[in-house]
Amino acid sequence: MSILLEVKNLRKYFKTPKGMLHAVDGVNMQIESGKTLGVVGESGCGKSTLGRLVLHLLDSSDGEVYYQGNNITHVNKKELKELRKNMQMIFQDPFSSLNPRKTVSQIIVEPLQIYKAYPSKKDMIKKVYELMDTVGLAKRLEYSYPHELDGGRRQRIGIARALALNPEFIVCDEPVSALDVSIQAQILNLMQDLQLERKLTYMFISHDLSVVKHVSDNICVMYLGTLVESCASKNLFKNPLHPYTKALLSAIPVPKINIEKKRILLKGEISSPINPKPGCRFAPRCLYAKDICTKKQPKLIEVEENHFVACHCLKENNKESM
Amino acid sequence: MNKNIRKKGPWRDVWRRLRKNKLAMFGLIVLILLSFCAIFANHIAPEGYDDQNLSRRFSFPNKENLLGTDNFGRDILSRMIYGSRVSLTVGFIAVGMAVVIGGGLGAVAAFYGNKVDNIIMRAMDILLAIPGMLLALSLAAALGPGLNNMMIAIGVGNIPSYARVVRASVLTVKEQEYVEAARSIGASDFRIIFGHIIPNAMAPIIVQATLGVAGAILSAAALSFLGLGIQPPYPEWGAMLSGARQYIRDYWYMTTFPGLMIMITIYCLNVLGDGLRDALDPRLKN
Amino acid sequence: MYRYIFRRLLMMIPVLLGVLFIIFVIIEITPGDPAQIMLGESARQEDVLKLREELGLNEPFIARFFGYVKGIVTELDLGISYNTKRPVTEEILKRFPTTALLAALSAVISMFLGIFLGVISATKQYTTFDNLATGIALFGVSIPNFWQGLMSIIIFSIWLGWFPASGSYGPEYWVLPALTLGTSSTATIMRITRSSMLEVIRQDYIRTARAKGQNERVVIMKHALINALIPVITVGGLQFGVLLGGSVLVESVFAIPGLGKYMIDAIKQRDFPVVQGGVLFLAIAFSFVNLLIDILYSLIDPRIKAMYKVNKKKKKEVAYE
Amino acid sequence: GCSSSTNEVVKDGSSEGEKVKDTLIVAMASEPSTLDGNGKDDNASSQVKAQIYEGLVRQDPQMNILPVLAEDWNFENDTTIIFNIRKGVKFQNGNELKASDVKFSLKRAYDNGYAAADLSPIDFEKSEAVDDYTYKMVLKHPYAPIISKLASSSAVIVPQKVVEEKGEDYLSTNPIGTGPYKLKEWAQGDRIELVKNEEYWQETKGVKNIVMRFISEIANRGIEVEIGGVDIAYQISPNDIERLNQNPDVETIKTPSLSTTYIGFNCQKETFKDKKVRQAIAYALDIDAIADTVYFGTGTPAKSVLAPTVWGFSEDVRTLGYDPEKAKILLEEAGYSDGLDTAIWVSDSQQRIDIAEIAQNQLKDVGINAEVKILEWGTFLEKLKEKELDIYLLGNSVTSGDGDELYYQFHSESGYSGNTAYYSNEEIDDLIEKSRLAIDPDERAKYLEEIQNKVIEEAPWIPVWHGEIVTGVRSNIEGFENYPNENHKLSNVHFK
Amino acid sequence: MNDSILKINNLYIDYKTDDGVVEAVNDLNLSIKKGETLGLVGETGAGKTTTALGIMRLVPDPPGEITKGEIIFNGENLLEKSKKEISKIRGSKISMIFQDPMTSLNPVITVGDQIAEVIRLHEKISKAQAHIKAKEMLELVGIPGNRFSEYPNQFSGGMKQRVVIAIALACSPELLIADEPTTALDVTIQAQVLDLMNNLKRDFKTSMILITHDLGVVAEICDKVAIMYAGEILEYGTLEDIFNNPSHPYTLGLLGSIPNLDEDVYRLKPIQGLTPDPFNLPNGCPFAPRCPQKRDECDKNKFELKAINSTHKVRCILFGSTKKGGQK
Ligand SMILES: Nc1ncnc2c1ncn2[C@@H]1O[C@H](COP(=O)(O)OP(=O)(O)OP(=O)(O)O)[C@@H](O)[C@H]1O
Ligand SMILES: Nc1ncnc2c1ncn2[C@@H]1O[C@H](COP(=O)(O)OP(=O)(O)OP(=O)(O)O)[C@@H](O)[C@H]1O
Ligand SMILES: [Mg+2]
Ligand SMILES: [Mg+2]
Ligand code: NI
Repeated sequence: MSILLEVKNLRKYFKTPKGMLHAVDGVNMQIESGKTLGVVGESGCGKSTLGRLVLHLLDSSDGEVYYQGNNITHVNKKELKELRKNMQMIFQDPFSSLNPRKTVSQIIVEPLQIYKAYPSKKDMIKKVYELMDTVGLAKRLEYSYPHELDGGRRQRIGIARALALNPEFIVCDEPVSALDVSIQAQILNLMQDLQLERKLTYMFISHDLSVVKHVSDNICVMYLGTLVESCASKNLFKNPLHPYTKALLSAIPVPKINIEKKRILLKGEISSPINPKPGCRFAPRCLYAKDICTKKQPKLIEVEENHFVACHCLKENNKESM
Repeated sequence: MNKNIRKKGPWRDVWRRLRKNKLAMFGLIVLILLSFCAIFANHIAPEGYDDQNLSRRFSFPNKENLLGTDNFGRDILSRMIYGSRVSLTVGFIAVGMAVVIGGGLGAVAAFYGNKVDNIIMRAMDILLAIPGMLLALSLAAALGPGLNNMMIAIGVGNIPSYARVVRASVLTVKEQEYVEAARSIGASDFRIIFGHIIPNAMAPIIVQATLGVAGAILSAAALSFLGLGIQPPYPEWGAMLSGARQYIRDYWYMTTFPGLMIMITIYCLNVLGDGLRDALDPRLKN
Repeated sequence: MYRYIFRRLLMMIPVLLGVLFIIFVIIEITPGDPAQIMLGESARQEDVLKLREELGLNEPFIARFFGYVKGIVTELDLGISYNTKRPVTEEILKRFPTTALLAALSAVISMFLGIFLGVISATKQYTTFDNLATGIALFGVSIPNFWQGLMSIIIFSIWLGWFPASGSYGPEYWVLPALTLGTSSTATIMRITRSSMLEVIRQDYIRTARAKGQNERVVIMKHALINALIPVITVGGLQFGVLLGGSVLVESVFAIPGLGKYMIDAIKQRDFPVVQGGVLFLAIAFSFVNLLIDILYSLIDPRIKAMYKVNKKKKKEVAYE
Repeated sequence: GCSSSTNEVVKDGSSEGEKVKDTLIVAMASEPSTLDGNGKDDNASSQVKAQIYEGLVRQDPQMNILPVLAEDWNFENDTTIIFNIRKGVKFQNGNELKASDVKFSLKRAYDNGYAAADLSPIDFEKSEAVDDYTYKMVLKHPYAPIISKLASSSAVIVPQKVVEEKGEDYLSTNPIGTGPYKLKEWAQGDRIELVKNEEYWQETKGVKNIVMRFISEIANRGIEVEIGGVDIAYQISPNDIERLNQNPDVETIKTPSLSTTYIGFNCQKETFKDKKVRQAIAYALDIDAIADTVYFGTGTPAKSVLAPTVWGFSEDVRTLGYDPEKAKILLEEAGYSDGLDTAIWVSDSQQRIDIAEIAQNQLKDVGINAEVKILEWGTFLEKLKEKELDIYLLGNSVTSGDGDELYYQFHSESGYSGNTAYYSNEEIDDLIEKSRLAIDPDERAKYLEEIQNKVIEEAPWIPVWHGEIVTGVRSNIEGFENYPNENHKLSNVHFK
Repeated sequence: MNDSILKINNLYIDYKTDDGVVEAVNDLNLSIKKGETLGLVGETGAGKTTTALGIMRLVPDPPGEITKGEIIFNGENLLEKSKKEISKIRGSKISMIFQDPMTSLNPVITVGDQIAEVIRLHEKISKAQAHIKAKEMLELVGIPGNRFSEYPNQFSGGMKQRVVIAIALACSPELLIADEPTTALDVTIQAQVLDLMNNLKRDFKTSMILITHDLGVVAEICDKVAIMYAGEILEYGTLEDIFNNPSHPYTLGLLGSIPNLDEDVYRLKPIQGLTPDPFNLPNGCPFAPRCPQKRDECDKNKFELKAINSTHKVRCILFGSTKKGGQK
């Protein structure tokens, strides 16, 4: 298995009136070709920003992005346009990510028009029908507007648009979090089928751990712009090492009764990413925080094969599991 | 519900929605009638616009001259019909120009932000501070009199307000996810601005523009006195209105009808504008 | 906040310089010789030339521009009116308060009336009152100022004798001009208030207020209106600018000694120092109105206030780790 | 009734309480630009200054010359005049008027440019104040109308000392004259308040206070005098006259003015170099109809280039008359049988625009296609100076009331820009020069008549209308008279 | 049945829009006992919020209208009360927490004043006293009292939701309706808020209707569950009934759609199809078009809720529920 995408020490700071906002702050990760990398974290921890950086929808402040071994951190407009063919995105909000004034077919055909993928209009339309069929949209909907459709169908439009140029890699930014469970399941199944069929590589962003677990091969857990843990999907749930990951896992309400769950209640909320204090970002909420945690930012260390954790106090906190 | 959604493009859809709005349709029909009058003025008007007859000055509306005659004994109705040509042209083209240029500038300012925004908007502030009369005078001097130059003068004066409105509206639309989606499929800035942002930022522009037409028609009158606009005897509503102000007490019909015409036009434009704003927004049902 | 205000004031400088420069250019290309206009059409050529020399019109364009700017910067001097030989600053300061008062009165009237009607219209959406108010508002926008002015003089001064026809010698003199000037703004503000209120009424926090058991009137006045005011203030501010600039016709119809009419006369007379000074003055006034509106925003809306608050301590720590 | 002792205090019965009415409110059309006696002499400035300042002489409403600050004068020879200055006249600052002030003021008026045309024949080098009460004026050449020129509104006497001490611009806001009223307050943009000069050298019947309001909207002046907001309103719109006359509380006072509105030709344009074209146009226009339509019967359709009130006007001038057929023939002769394209330029006065519109319509009948082009006044003036106009509309007011002013308008080398037609005709030049040197009134009158006839025939101008001054006056006002030069004196106006 | 605090009988709520009539709530029957928590579960558009607004008498009118039924609160029919009477009940006896904390608070009024407002409305106490009480409420939900005079924008999402809860509980209501109170929050914050609500409910002995689409949340704090679909209740029972013995095919489908944290399933088993068009509800069982076990009658007839044990009711032909009589 080859590595399709690699991110090294990626940073993105936004200038805000109140100061520098560290949205993504030194993230390292890799995605293998044909696999799914899940990215989880709470709202505002920089998941979407990371996805956008990878796709060059935002310019990074620092760090590098490699695609198929090529450094694509700095590309010109033309190269970028070429790249976009291979890298696409599915957005979180199936309503606001579709132009309300365009019909379904207009939305799907737009990438084809931009890349002049087909010389004749007829072929283009044919391709649109094909795509609609692929994602399970009935042909009769071609002239409908997004608002006339339900969330699931809207999300299918977004997927069709992303697939139009036959990309290899798709960033899925919370593609199902706005959907009802029954529809969510339909979309997840569709995405899985497409991945198999087209050998797609996904970067799957979500805050819902159960969904991420369901779709991903590997999972990165983010906290306030930094990676705190990265691990193979199965292993993470069996053996979470970072205190944040543990809290996160325990907080998920499970639709089962009579199972005794030990809930780790975190104090406070995710703090402001503006001019963050030095040290471990999670320290203010960490139940085990020590002096060092507020002084030095922990490095991401490989503690077992393919399992990376950034925490100063691993040994003390995880005696049994290590 | 689904059966009649088939087989029709987006414009038909707008039309379908617009048709449901009775008030807007009323406005549209009146405006179409007015345009019709303007285009075929020479066939419709009972008399020429310059048929003076000093012996029947200031006739009260009567069978022969339905709306009376003016101080030179010209038929007011005929002059109003001819006048619709200039007034409508000026109103629409001047405002159209201001919308296009001002809107474009505002959109660019909002889209690129920072320096570009600052430069454009400061330039707009400067333009806003220049008195319209002075601007018109110098434009008249630089370009010479005439209908086109009058429209330019009015248009230029209106640019800043449209730039502001569009900028504000684009700023909100710009944050929508579909703009980012467009970028992610490799759309150019041009395509994003004109294909995605502007159509969605249109509602406030439509409202502002419909109001603006009124102002344009009225400014036209003022400008013709500075040598910029259409010159007499060719009629124009605004000029008819302000030219007759000295007779307002004795011959009320001389000012009332042109004034009424302006008001009706603006009213129709506004209800149509409101209707269009709603119709153009597929999210709003009804 | 102070920082912000300071920055805004700094930003005014290039704008004002730009305004001045454009005005100079415009004056340069506008036909009409002040000396000739002053001396009349049958003056002697040598007198015209002499006067041009005296007025400094023979200096090169750039020299005049920089001289003027220097005068402003070094001694706040806007020059001397060609026509009256009095300092421009003095002339403007005599007239500006009148125009400002007129504009302010109209603004107050149109704000109160517009907001009042707008709120009722919005809370009674699609009722007869709503349709009627909207209709009247639309007509209000399309009535030409001078026509309305003359008509109201005829009706209220001549026929009814309620108000004086012209002048500005007491409160009763201001009623007709302020109403005339304010009509179109009232209409505009009414429409904005209505749409803004309709938007706000649908918000969740209105539902929250109702769920508290609050009665409807309080919900509208306390919870909805304040939130709906923000766009209204924006437009109101712009309208104030329009009122300041648009008072010319009303000033001349009602013989009110304001800046608007004075400026127009100055333009006609090619009294360049007055034109330059007046435009500069109005530009400054506009800028201050805008600034005031922004400050008003932040008073009404704590969200906006938060944006201006720059935490100085944090500023120092910007260092990238 | 006029009880000279108590006329200042008149009780206004209509108002509750015993309000004393000693203030006269006058509505004028615009604001003065200066109150400096020798300064700019625009209409409004002159109308106020007429109450504050006085010159050596003045004209009465019938255009007779009356002595004012000069008690009398006599011609030592054709070019030397001795003026005896009135003794005991005090400026409003208390200083006494001296001959030196006269010398100073006349020179100043000349230098300022506003009375330059009127005073140009004076040789200021040689003129002098012989003693405190004698002023010797020396002319460069014999010049008969000089006395009437001294009545010019800018040729008034100001205190030399004040100007020299306080600077040239001082008087513009702090007028000091010898007149019956002095400035109390100038509320800029709104009104000027005058108060009676108690030290005035002459007894007057005027009221104590005069307020002169600036009401630019013509309709509003009519309204104000109608509803009693003002007592006197200058420059009433012609179409308001009838309504005002029906109102028992108001009367309108009409007086022929010194002005003539005319259609002029740019005689340096190829088309209008040809006398036949100019004449054709004159024949094509029905002047009577135009004047009547535009001015609602005020004033008179023009008979000459001089108004009837001007000295030198002659009833015997032969106008060309209305004759479209003749116009067509002339056009054909001039080579315009297929019609002629030209333009009528007009500045932004509604009446002149109206004239242009009717003229355009009438010209159409003889095959002349004239565009009407409206220009703002300043631009109009500039284009006029640059000889860019074709046919244009202007007015000419002979403020001195003497026909000698034809010199400025029709002499090819007068040096004044009053020759708006850029007309040059040796014969006329010659006649004008002769008229100027003539001293004998009859001889001058003959020359002037000849000039007028010649000008009408040559038609560089087509006179359209002789103006009329219309003032609205409340019926309880007594003693108001129109002055043909519009600088109405209010010193004897009082309430009944 | 004296201990039931709220009883809804045959409630119908319609939205009459220009495009047609949305029958948002159809023949809804519910009852809640004192101190009990009922979970109202369903997908988007099921009519959950409408039901809640119906109880509060806050259904936006127009276009909404309560067409039929009764809502008995403490023995009195709320639908028969005057506006004034209902105002007195709102906020004091019944309160509601809305879905989105970001927009449920008035941005231009301090949080303290917003809490004090409801207190002053229903309790005759002075302003100062109301402020003191509001501060106490803030502290009760875990926010320092000194943040009393801050504006909502200075609070994070979780804190805003706490403020909303404080407002709802300020007058110790007998019934609390929470409309998706945690949907907009992050999991860790959701855990905190749910914990808080659990504690408060226990302390105040409040009955509660918890509206949600997350079965996990239901499992955590509810006593009873009602599964709602297209304005109707399809299944109703205790937690055990629903989670251990889910009976209606829709409930089964819902449970099958959720990715499971404990087991690895490769594919999920979603319900096919989409929720019905609200303007055009099926004549028969609303779930019939998507139902894997549909029978012919399902398309034609509506069914009664049938009790399958003392606490568990299902509205499905499979459980022998009978045609609705008299209706239509
Ligand atoms: N264009 C921007 N300008 C300034 N700040 C931004 C911008 N975009 C994102 N941020 C900030 O960066 C941080 C990370 O945002 P991001 O959208 O990546 O979070 P996220 O993990 O995707 O959150 P969510 O789950 O809510 O989507 C947030 O604090 C956000 O406010
Ligand atoms: N104001 C309204 N006008 C018209 N239809 C409405 C209105 N409010 C709700 N509806 C419709 O009523 C039905 C029920 O809506 P409701 O909001 O009660 O659903 P919900 O179960 O709360 O959904 P969600 O989970 O999305 O909050 C939906 O079909 C909705 O479209
Ligand atoms: Mg995100
Ligand atoms: Mg809901
Ligand atoms: Ni740590």
